[in-house]
Amino acid sequence: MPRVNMVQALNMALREEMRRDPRVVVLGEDVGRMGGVFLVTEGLIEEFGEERVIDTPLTEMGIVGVAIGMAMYGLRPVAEIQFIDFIYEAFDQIVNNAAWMRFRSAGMYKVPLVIRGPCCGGIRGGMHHSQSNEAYFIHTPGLYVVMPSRPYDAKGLLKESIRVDDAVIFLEPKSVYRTVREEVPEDDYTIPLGKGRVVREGDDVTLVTWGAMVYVAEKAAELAEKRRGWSVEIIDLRTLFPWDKDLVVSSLEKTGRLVIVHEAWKTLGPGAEISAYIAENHIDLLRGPVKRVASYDTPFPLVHEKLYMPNVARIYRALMEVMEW
Amino acid sequence: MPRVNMVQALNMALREEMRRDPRVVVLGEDVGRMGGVFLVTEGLIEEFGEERVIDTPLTEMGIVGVAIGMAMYGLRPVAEIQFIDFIYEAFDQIVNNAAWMRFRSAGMYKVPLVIRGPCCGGIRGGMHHSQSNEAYFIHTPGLYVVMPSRPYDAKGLLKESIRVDDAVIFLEPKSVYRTVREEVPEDDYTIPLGKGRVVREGDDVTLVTWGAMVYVAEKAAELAEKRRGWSVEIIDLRTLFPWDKDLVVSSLEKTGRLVIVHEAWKTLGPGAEISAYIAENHIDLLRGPVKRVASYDTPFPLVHEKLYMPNVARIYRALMEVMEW
Amino acid sequence: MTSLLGDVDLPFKPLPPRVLEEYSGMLREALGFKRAIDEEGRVVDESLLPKLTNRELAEIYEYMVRARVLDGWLLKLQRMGKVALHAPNRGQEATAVGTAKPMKPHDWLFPSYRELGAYIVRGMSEEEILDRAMNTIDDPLKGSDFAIYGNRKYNIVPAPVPVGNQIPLATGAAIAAKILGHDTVVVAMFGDGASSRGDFHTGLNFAGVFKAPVVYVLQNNQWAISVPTKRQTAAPSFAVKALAYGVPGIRVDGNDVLAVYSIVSRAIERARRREGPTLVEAVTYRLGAHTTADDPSRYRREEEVKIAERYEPLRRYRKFLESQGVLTEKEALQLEEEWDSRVEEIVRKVLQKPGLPKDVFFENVYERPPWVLEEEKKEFEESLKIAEELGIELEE
Amino acid sequence: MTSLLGDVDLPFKPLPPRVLEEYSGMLREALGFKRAIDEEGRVVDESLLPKLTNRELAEIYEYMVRARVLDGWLLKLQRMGKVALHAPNRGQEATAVGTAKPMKPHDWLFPSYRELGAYIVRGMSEEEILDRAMNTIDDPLKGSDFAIYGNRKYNIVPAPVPVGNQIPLATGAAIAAKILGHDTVVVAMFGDGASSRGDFHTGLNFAGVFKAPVVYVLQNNQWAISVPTKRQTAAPSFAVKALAYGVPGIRVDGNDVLAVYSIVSRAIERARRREGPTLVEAVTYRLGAHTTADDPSRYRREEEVKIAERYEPLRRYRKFLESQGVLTEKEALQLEEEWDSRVEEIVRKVLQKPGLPKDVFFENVYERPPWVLEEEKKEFEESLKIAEELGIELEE
Ligand SMILES: Cc1ncc(C[n+]2csc(CCOP(=O)(O)OP(=O)(O)O)c2C)c(N)n1
Ligand SMILES: Cc1ncc(C[n+]2csc(CCOP(=O)(O)OP(=O)(O)O)c2C)c(N)n1
Ligand SMILES: [Mg+2]
Ligand SMILES: [Mg+2]
Repeated sequence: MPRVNMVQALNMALREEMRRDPRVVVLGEDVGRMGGVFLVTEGLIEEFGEERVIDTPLTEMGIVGVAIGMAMYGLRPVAEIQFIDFIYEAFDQIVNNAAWMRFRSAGMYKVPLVIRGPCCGGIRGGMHHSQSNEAYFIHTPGLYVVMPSRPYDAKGLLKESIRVDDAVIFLEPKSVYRTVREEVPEDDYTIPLGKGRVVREGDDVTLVTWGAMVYVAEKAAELAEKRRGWSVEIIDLRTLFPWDKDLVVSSLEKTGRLVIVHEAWKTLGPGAEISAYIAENHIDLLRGPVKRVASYDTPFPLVHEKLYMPNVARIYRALMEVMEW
Repeated sequence: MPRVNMVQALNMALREEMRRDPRVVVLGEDVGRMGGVFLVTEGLIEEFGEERVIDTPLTEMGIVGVAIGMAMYGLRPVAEIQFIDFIYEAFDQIVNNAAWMRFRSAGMYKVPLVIRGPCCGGIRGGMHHSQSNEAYFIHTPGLYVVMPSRPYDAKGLLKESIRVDDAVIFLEPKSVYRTVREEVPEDDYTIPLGKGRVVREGDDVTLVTWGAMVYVAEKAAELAEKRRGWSVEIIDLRTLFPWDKDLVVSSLEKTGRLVIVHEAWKTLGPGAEISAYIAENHIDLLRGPVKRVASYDTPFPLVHEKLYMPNVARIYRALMEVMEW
Repeated sequence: MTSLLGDVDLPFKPLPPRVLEEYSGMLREALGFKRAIDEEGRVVDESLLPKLTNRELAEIYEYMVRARVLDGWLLKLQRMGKVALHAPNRGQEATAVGTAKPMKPHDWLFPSYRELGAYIVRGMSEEEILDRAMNTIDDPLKGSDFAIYGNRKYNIVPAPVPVGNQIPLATGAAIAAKILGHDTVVVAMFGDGASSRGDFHTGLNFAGVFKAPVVYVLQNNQWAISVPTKRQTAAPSFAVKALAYGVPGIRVDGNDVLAVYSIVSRAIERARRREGPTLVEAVTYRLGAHTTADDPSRYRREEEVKIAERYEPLRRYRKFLESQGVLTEKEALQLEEEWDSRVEEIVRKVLQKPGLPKDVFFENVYERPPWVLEEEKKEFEESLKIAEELGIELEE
Repeated sequence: MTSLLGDVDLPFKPLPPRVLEEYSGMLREALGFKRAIDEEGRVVDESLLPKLTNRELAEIYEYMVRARVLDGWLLKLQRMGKVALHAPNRGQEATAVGTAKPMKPHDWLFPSYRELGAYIVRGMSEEEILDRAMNTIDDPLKGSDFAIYGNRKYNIVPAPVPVGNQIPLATGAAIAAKILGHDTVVVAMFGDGASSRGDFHTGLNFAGVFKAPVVYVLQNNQWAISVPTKRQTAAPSFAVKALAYGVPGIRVDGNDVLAVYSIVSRAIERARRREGPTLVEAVTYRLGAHTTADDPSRYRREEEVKIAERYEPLRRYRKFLESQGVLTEKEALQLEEEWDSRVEEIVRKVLQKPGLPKDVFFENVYERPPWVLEEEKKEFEESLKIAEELGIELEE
């Protein structure tokens, strides 16, 4: 089994799916000859040609709108948004057509489309190369929202996303692209949407997170264990809609304490839904407050991003607050 | 004091502000000669002329983008989105420029812009004439989000929104436009953003809501009082970002029970933030679960909308669940 | 665009003269005005008379009649409170029918909301349209939005209510057909107002770059609700906008069904030969209100409408048919009466049908409903029970 | 567009011949190629030589030199890890300087991210640009985004990183200036890639309809990262896109600073006279990488760049200046050395400056921070304390 990074795992997924199914096509800015600014689509144009690996004009509205039409007609497009921060021009197309075409047409037309792109901070990318804007899509009925944290999951989830018959927003934490390597099978495997995984078992407090924050949370958990003896269970949600409530609830049944960590803005970030869901349906399980550690409610800054995003100190503080309540 | 409906109150606000400040201009589709499809801008073109009451080409991206430029240059535009459901084309402009220009320019440029339009359901308007999409804007740092429920507030809040030096998303529940009349002073008064109001006092449970749902909540509260003797305190938030947490918390101190009712989709609807905030900071106040009654997570349907939106039965059920917990 | 990639012909010079020539030709079409017959039904351009049999010519007329009759019924039903909203088609029948007629069944149509004639040509029945408009149990779109029609059976994609966002979809479908080696052509219809949207821009730009087999039919009916075309654009025509994308644009009399038929059918053939997209501007006039919720007296003069009536498409085509011996005035008017009583009967039938089930909106959100929707559906069912227990009517 | 509102002249006829004439003229400009001097600095069109003194001509050269020198330093500093990202300007100095020079101080510029020359002409110092690029305590934009410059002092609005979304803002500012009766003109600069965005479409369309006093300078540098112009549009020029909006478009040699100056200055005057907007397509070439994160060898041939070097703007302008007796080659090259050592000194100074305060990002979100941000700031301060207590370095 090759040890690969996330970029390579994503590239494997695309290549395998394109080989398996001639209807799979890739489109976006610079995805062809250049192989994408992060090289996720590297080598695809050589293998599959210009008709299936399509460099497009510079417009996210166009990329997504055209990809929706392709998907309705019978292709299975994977549209790259160069940085997910640039997706807003496509918002009308995503909401009204990608998410709602099935409903609008009473099931007569479907949109098997993956919109993928690098997200999140940590590379000193400033306001427009760092955002975690998954909440906009989680709030929109009709979409799946996925964010892998490691190469193995990236491959399995992307393959599954390509096969699902609804639109999927597939977010790739770019700070992990080349920093984590692991063994990824060359076989055809998929990971079902909607299933999280336990990254680290623990008894005292459940920490729900995803994407690059999994690694920061691990550091904070280790520190908490070492310093205070607290045993932190970490769950990587992997799919953000629908999120794996069974996994979270069963962990909570054990711990009774909940911290949620994400890079999205705090106000109405995804943590709000998880917390509210628990307060609505499982408040009896809670032994204390539910704390959210999230990016502050300001545009993403170029300077001091590590202070702005959840960091070990901020997570540690939240753990203190729930443990010492 | 004239008894007026919300359309008239909004019209008064625009007229007064345009008289007071020559920098206030109005733009949008059909706002001029026609006076807007709901007649909110009726008569303005006659009084202020074509330069200040501007019929635009059919593009929300253009309306908002151009209005931002106007605001930066020194005008105080009020941009109408004919139905707020059509705002998605403008999303890039709203996020990147309306919300973030102040930050992007380190305070050198500001965007004193009001984006207003009819929102919400209840008139059998179907998917694209019924949405409550405030959550997208609440999640976006840099914006104010406002939704009045009655003519008096509509006037005072719109006037304040026009005077604020940041961008405001001003949502008008169209089902209330002509159904509620009340006395509205012809004087110059404003209502500060961020302040809710108690619509109905009560001791047993706090019900937080806004917009047209205030009236549905009142019916449910009366029914609950009559049938079960429960005393429901209803808070109309009026401003959705920043929301009036002091008012909610002080009510909760009394009741210990919380129900949130809104027309926005449930998943990551504004209720999620309010619930999560309480679970984070005031869980000790809670005597039971926090229930949210919201529109279901499907596109807004043309048929059976009253079953899809929060209705008296759904609110009653939520009250039962918190009271009988 | 001077080719650069793998080519060192740098663009620091004027464009070759053939480009100016080609574009001058395109400009003439984009600023011209094609018509086969004038407003009195007299032939003015033989070359634009399609080669059709008398039977086919009569059939075209019948489609226009059916569209007009149904339009009238939808207006009536709206006033009766049986239809939520209707966007009157009157005056635009020639464009709708002339556009749809040359399409093959396997071609795809991405329409807008004012094209009854096009739906009918493609096989949609009056009954289906009324089921849709009244959201009966047989509504093919299951109560999902108003004033919108579509059905995969006829390769008609349901129009969007947000104006114009079907345009890039049409382009994408056309590119997909090309990639898959199908000979499908895609046709998109929209209004003058839609030309201002970002979707128009990206849709046509992609079509130009990828030579998509798509035909755009812009129905310039002079108004976008209360906004006249001169407020929509400072360009002298809408067809000229195509030139921005390397796409031919052609301005045609949209009230002349024969000219529309000829021009659209040429554009379809061109697309079918995979020679690229075309934008057709069909100059027409919205004789009615924007929708049943609109009062045009607020913004346009009755006088204008009166004059526009002279250019109305049915009358002139009737005159043409009579002059050609295809159909007498009497036969033509009889056809109208016939369809009127047929539709009356259908209306009666449709009015009897039950509505859609209460939980219909939980369907077709996802292929497989996620747990969130399942939990919500449970809440929904409970709330219906509670309403019953409380004895309250939720839908009043 | 045939006027309709309050006018019964219906459009069922060809457009008047004067429209075709006018548009034919516009087409020639949009497909042409204006240049004052050729790539050897020889005058080829006297009418495009601006009436400038020798001193002014030399000053223009100096601006171009300063842009080039600073560009080199920014590249160097990026490689040293002192600057997050830089978008090289090399080869595009003539467009930047030629566009900004005819502007008045009170005119507004909405630039993009590749216009060092324009910022310098408008008064931004090397020090300020370096403060920005290195986010020192004096960074006028306080660490808000990378590779972006702007300052209200010079009426330069900070460019957006999302390509092209400044275009409608420029239109709006211009309309506002007109409404307020100011004689301000607005200039917007952007690339060939930006022309594909919805913002370009709506920005130019509004400008046409409202006759906004705005000049759009599209820098066609042949590439949008790895995408060549022929993939961006099937139109033969970018200037021709203006015609879709009733706006004149004119194609000019963007490496000829004199032609750019003349054409932009005419467009500015036209706007100042309130006669409407203009789109100027400046044909140029991006000699460097897209940004310091880019490796152009992945998508373009070195050979192409070598040929493009022959058209490079400084060399040819230097030849012109020498031929006119304004500046000798030697003087010109000396200027470059001079600026290089001046900038070196400034770099040294800027490198010494402290960075921005840790809590800087809480500023300028709202005029008055709402309670949400106040609570978050408290959490932030506590977390810094905790980090200290734990002895962990957060920013590693
Ligand atoms: C994006 C969007 N904005 C606004 C509206 C409201 N609206 C409905 S139809 C219409 C005018 C459309 O004009 P045009 O495209 O010319 O089509 P026509 O109605 O004339 O057939 C407007 C503004 C809408 N449906 N969608
Ligand atoms: C909306 C958006 N999409 C994608 C990007 C990524 N990106 C940055 S620059 C660029 C190419 C821009 O090309 P062009 O407009 O020609 O300007 P140039 O870089 O050539 O000066 C792209 C795709 C972006 N910044 N914004
Ligand atoms: Mg129209
Ligand atoms: Mg470029």
